[in-house]
Amino acid sequence: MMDETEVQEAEAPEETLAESHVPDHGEAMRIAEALLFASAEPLGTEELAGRLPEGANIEQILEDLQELYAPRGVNLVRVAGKWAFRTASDLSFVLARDVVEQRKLSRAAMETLSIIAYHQPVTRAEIEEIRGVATSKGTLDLLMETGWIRLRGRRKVPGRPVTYGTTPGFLDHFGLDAIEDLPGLEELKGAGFIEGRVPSDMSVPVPSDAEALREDEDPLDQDDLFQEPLDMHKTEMGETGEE
Amino acid sequence: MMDETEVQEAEAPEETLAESHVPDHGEAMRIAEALLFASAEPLGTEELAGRLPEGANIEQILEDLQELYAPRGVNLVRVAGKWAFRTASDLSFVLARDVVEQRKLSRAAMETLSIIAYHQPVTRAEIEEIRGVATSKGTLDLLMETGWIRLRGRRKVPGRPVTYGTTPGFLDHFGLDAIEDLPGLEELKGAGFIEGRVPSDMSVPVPSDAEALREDEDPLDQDDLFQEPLDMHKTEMGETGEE
Amino acid sequence: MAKPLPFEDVEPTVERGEGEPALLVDVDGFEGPLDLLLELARRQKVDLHRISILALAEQYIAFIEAARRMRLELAADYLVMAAWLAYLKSRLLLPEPPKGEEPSAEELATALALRLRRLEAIREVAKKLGERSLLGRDVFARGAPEPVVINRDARYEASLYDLLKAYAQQRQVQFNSKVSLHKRTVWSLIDAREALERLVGHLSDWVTLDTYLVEYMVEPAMRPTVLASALSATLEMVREGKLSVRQDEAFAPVWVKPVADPAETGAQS
Repeated sequence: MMDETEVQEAEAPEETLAESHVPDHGEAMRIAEALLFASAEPLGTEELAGRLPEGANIEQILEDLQELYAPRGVNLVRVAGKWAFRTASDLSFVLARDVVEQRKLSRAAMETLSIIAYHQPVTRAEIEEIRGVATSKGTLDLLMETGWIRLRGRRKVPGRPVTYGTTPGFLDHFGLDAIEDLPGLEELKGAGFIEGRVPSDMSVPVPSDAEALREDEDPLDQDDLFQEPLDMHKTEMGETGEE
Repeated sequence: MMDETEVQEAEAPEETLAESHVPDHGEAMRIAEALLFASAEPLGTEELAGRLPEGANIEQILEDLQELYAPRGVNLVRVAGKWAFRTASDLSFVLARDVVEQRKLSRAAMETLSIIAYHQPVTRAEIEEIRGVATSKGTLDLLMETGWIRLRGRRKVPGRPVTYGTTPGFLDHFGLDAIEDLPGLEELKGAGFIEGRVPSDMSVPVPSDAEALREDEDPLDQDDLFQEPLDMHKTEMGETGEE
Repeated sequence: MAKPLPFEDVEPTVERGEGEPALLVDVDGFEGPLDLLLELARRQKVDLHRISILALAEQYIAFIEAARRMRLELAADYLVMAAWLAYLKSRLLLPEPPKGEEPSAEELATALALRLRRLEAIREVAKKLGERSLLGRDVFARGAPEPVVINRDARYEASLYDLLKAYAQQRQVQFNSKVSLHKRTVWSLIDAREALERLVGHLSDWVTLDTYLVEYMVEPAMRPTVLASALSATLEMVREGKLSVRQDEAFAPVWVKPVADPAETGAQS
């Protein structure tokens, strides 16, 4: 027993995920954990970095946390380019009971939302073109209300129709890191359904929810912002949070 | 990197708390974790038990979870006999956000400050005498809040009014090396701050913010220090900055 | 184009004056003619790439006619589509005229097929999107987010320029206004009385009042008020029996002397 103790002391220090890298990596991980856990909203890398100790390796911390939580009931996921803890998706069956009457989108609304997501920036006329039926104002209003779509700008064509796009809240709700992660996007592109709309000499023929307007978009008029203050507010919240 | 991988693989399998006891103890732990995370309210033992798989050992699960999260940035805590995840108490600082609000001083405050700077040590009555208007308590409180002025002492006259002076923080903010660097009458004229006819009997005192009390000043009473704890604190902060 | 289409006379009967297009019949729950066409195309049980537009057009027209026989009110959209399909059908059946400006019937048919495939594709992805693990349905965010405590720290901003300007301006203004509104300094009766009581304690013989008051009259402006108040106070103290006062002639100095007996009490100051 006695001689064993000496050997024990000479043992190499435990190598855990937390204790490697910089001296206070473990502490930085705890802080990141606390921040992410406490917040209902996803946090951006910069937001996190600003609150972590000087010199913390934010990428490594997030990677380690993601690994640490991967087998747990709560996972660290990347949504809309930000980080958030979410309950593990395989446990939805236990949690579904908590859902306070999740309003299900109508098929028309879901289709309209999809068209906006995959074809953004897109005008109402273009949505109707694809669906072959008039889109009621109610559908767009409802989608605006969800906070998943926003008015982007106005297309530089006669009539200057408003263009629609998705918000970071859309990505968050559908568990997408970026708009490029939309399911089936590659197939749609492959079939030429995305390219079809954009003139070949125009910008990249992929959906974009980027903040910056496209070449064929004008900024919204001041009036547009006042017409739907609630919606615009939501969108802006999501956007500013990105920084 | 390459050679490291081999070593990693040879590592002993991780012994986690989750895999012990009943076959699905780990799964029950995950469920409890998700439930506790997603719940808006702390959950009671019975509430949890009702949602966990049949036969789950709720006490053991909670104990294991508590142990699992004890060293982490988020802890499982018991509140009012129920259970909830909470940010580790030693990390509460990370949830505090400091917002710096830039505020401009009112003209009254600016004038009062300048009189204190030039005429210190000066009493409120003297400030009022120079300004020709009553000085509100709010103005002086606000100036105390800036950390630029401090209570110096009490004038040895009936009523023992408090004397005000500037702090090192004042010099710091206004980029002055010493209070004596405040321009005199001639310099003020030269710089165009005083225009037109200057009254012959108008003079500008040579200010002094010396630490030592003047002959006509008594030290502050003990009470003065406690009356305005916040302000005194700030003032002291400013002073320590000098060292 | 050539012959009158069977639906042209139907269209005007469709109610639209009410401004309530939603009330018009949604044929069997189809969302518009394109949706109906897509459903019919699916019934061909072939790949949409190889769909026969001609067959599709015939099926659509037959469907609409059946609906009309059942006296269903059809939304204008459906009738317009039926008319267009009838036109397309006739174009497809007739020999193609020499290439003109208009797109050929083949091109129109291809465009329609493409539209159907595009609608089908977007339906597909919409379904996939809805099948994802949705936040609030399948995955959940923190139920009780811990609020961020906001510590507001007011930082005051002021420049040396502002400071000097504020000082110089008010001093100048104050000086100028002081000249015009000169404050009257008054030696009050109380002041005079206090000074006299001190005087009484030190005196044993006659002294002119002026000699004693000289220190209070350094400023010439103070002279009248000091004299007036001192004299009043003197007379008051005479009445109380604390002082004796005499004046040798008009405008001569006023002499005062404490009354002997109560001298001790007067000495207190």
